[in-house]
Amino acid sequence: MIKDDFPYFRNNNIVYLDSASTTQKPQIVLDSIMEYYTHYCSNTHRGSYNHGDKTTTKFEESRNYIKEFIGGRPKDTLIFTKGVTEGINLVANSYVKNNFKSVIISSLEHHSNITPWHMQGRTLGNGLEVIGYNKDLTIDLNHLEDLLKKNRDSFLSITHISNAFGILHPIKEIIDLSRKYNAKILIDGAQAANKLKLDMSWLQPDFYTFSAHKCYGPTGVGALYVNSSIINDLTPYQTGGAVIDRVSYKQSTYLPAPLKFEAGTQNIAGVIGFKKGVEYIKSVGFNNIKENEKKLIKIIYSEFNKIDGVTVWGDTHNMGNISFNVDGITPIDLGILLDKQKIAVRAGHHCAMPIMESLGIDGTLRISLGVYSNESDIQLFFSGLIKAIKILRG
Amino acid sequence: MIKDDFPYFRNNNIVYLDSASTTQKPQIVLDSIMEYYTHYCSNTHRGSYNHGDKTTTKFEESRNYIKEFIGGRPKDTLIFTKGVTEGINLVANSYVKNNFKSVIISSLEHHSNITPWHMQGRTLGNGLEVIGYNKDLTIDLNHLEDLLKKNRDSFLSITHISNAFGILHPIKEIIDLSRKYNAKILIDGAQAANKLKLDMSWLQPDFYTFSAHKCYGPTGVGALYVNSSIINDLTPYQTGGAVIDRVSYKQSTYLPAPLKFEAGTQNIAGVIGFKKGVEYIKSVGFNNIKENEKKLIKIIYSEFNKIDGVTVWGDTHNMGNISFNVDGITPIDLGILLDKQKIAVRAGHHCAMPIMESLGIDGTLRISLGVYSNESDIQLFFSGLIKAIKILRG
Amino acid sequence: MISERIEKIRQDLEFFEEDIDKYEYIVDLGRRLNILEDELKDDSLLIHGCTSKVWLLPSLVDGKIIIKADSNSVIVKGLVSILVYIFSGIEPLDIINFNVKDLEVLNLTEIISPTRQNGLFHMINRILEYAALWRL
Amino acid sequence: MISERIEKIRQDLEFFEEDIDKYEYIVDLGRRLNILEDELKDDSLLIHGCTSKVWLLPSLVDGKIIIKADSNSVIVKGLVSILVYIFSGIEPLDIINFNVKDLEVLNLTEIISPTRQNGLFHMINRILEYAALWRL
Ligand SMILES: Cc1ncc(COP(=O)(O)O)c(C=O)c1O
Ligand SMILES: Cc1ncc(COP(=O)(O)O)c(C=O)c1O
Repeated sequence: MIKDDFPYFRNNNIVYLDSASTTQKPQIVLDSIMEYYTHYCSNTHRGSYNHGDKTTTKFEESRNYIKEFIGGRPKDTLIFTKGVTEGINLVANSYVKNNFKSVIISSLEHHSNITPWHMQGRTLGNGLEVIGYNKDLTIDLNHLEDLLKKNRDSFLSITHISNAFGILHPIKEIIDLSRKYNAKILIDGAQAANKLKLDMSWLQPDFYTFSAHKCYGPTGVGALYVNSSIINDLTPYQTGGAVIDRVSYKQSTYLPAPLKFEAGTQNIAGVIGFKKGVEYIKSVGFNNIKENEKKLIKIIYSEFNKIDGVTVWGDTHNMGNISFNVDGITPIDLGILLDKQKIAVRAGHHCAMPIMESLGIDGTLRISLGVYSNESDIQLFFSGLIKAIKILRG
Repeated sequence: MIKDDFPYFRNNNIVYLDSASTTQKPQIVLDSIMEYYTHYCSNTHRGSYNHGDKTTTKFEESRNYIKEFIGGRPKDTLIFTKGVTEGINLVANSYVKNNFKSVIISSLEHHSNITPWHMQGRTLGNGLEVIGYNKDLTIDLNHLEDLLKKNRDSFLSITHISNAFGILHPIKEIIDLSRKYNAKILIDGAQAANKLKLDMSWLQPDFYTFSAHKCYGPTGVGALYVNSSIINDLTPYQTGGAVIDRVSYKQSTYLPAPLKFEAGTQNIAGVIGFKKGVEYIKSVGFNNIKENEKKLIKIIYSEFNKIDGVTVWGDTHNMGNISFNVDGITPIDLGILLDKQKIAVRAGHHCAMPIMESLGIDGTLRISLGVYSNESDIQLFFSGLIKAIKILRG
Repeated sequence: MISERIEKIRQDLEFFEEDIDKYEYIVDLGRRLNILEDELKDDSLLIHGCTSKVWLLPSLVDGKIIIKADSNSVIVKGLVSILVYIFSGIEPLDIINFNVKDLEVLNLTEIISPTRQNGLFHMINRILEYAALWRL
Repeated sequence: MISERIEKIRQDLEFFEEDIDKYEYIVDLGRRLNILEDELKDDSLLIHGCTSKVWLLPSLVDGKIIIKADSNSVIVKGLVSILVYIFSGIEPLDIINFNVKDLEVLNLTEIISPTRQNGLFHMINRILEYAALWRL
């Protein structure tokens, strides 16, 4: 059983349905972190001794492995970041800020892909455009084309899969469409990298970013893929040790990418564990992940059908994350009562307030699946949900 | 024996004299990381379930503990960062950039405290001033006063202890002097927080920053102390999830500090382990750390005296780090031959190129001590050094 | 008086072994809450620091505190109603002299998450503020 | 010819059990390096990717490659002198036909760190470039 790979489930009898927020970690990830700390712990890139070299080698192995994992080409760059949030902030700062009049986002973005644009003084209609959505929350591609036409040479920043609703954007179509109007494109893969076989050499976005902690890896590390065609247009973001070729008081000259974007001591243990996280995904297999999800989501839909007054958001093709509301009950109350039955789900706006506002709700309750999720989890969730509703409706 | 607390030394018979670069990690730090990942792993600040709350509680406990560890007052702010490098970049960006005409640094700064100023277009004499040093590498306080007089209302950014040479700056004196000329002050405590009992409520700098990985804690996390008197003058740096109170497409309103400075999923395991790292320092005791260092440095000086053609840099009051050169031998050659004898020291410019240039050298060999360093390490180092010199001199 | 009421609630809560049953009881208490009329639900009565909306209006009737409240969360209603049960009909001075720490035996912090715990703290504070006001 | 020389060095290195002794041998080899005269040490002869300074100047004498070099690092000198030993007096065509992978048996990558390993790679490349030039 897949759950056996995860010590968390040995130590807990919790129904964990919050993998969109962060995933649990398999033993191999933890082992790799411990091996680093207990066997060859040292700093990278500056070694003149054995363990320093080993650490540097492992660090760069992670980079190459993860780049290959998403189908990046050798000439493309993979920069390690703190996570998706830093990835988007980096791009906003080092690339978009002074080069683009308009930024276009979808209606389903996480705050991480909204507020960095606000920080640049962009507001709706004023440097920031938002693509409309259809009734089932899928993207309005006609509106996107309109926006691209009206805003040639713009920057499109869009999530691959919505964290709040599990909606999968047709990314390839969106990229192709955008290219017609000369847009540059960042894709927020926070919810996608752990379940879709990615192929950058086919998708060819300008940027793709994702977080280790949602890929069964450690906290505090993520990756930003940069297409080789634009890497030289990026200015450094943070600077300091390890990004520098030469420094005098007069000036600094930078090392080549990716090093020039990785200032200071990196999350070395995190980077090493990150590789093991995606290795784990590969070992489970994208097909198995997909089949398991499909099966569970089918059950989830049919169980929801049996409960009165439930609204399930989305297009019935949700990927991994399913959001719902129950008439007359605040999601938070449901969340608390599920928690008291050892069921971990998330209640609230899921860092996606604007779409909640647009739907006229304060928030939802969200179930999100991981590789370890199984039918028993779903059954326990529904019996817990029914009990909670009963208590709350009195 | 203190070494027994560190699994690294159980697994290796390496003489580790590179603690200024990164320290080894005691078992309690590793246990706390593993406990998080295997027992209550979840994301912070957004929980509506038990483990989410526990994670949030642990995270905030770390913050309070570390703030107290450096003598911060309850009203002061402690922001978690990726490390010192991010701390300085954050301050440079969110506070100094548009508010200060001049930035003053010492001659002994790490690149992390030089290049962020270059990034703002500051160069020597042009928005950036460098304090001179005396023959023994101590700071020229008269020159500092000169600079402060000529550049009132400037920003002083200075290291507490030099990583390359172990020189301790008289920080309290420097702060008092700077206040006379209305300067604001950041102190880079990367090399100090692991060995000096700090007291922010007495020192009262505006900023103090340090890295967990040099405090026996995990990689990828650090802290930035911000004095309560200026916290409201900082603009957010990175933005995204968890820094936001409300977002619409029109605008974002931020949560109060420190949250508004911690965008996205944080290095949660790192923050939890960070606390254990400083807890460990406390349990060893600042006095014991000091006594051990003093004893070892005395031996080091007397051993160096016995070798021909050695230049030891500094004022004979070095703190933890000692840099030296051997006539006619490049430091890198020595570093390699010491490595082959299982002695880990660092050879090179130690991310402090400008001072190396000013001293007319390419780099040095640096020994740096940790709590676990003992006389046997020093003896083995010197017999290795003598052998290496013999080989290289032929 | 206050301490007896606290003890009563403590015993009631202790009776349940499972958290979920405690909550069923709390939700039930919420149903008996002295509901604040919609037309009185002014933003100034909102309690900050709560994840859900909570309006709280203490008033002074015959020298004693009477509390009306409402929330969009059924669970929060239940929690408020515990506070209402404890503090209603009490004189302001008794409330002021009351040591907030005495509420800890109810372990409401244990059954409520940090965020909401905060909200509860603000509710108690609001009651204390009014009590201080009317004691003068 | 090249492969016999590599085999010779391999055997010499293998003789030492301890890394440090291997290095003593390598440093010793460096002392016998055909040193490049100071006045010839032009920046264009510097090898990039080395932590220390390395100048390398191959030349063609009687149709054969002759290499002069120098470095501020005694160890790098030793490494260069291994390359010089292997490639000196060899015809450009033989060098071009030589498979760089054959050098791997020397395990120089094992005894040299990633950074410097890189430097070594660049030195070999420099020799190959010249060989290619003169073969025409
Ligand atoms: C004095 C000093 N400042 C800054 C740094 C950079 O710290 P970090 O790499 O943890 O960001 C270091 C560590 O190398 C240091 O010693
Ligand atoms: C779609 C999406 N974007 C961005 C983020 C932010 O990721 P992180 O918190 O790892 O920076 C998340 C995670 O919550 C997400 O789901």
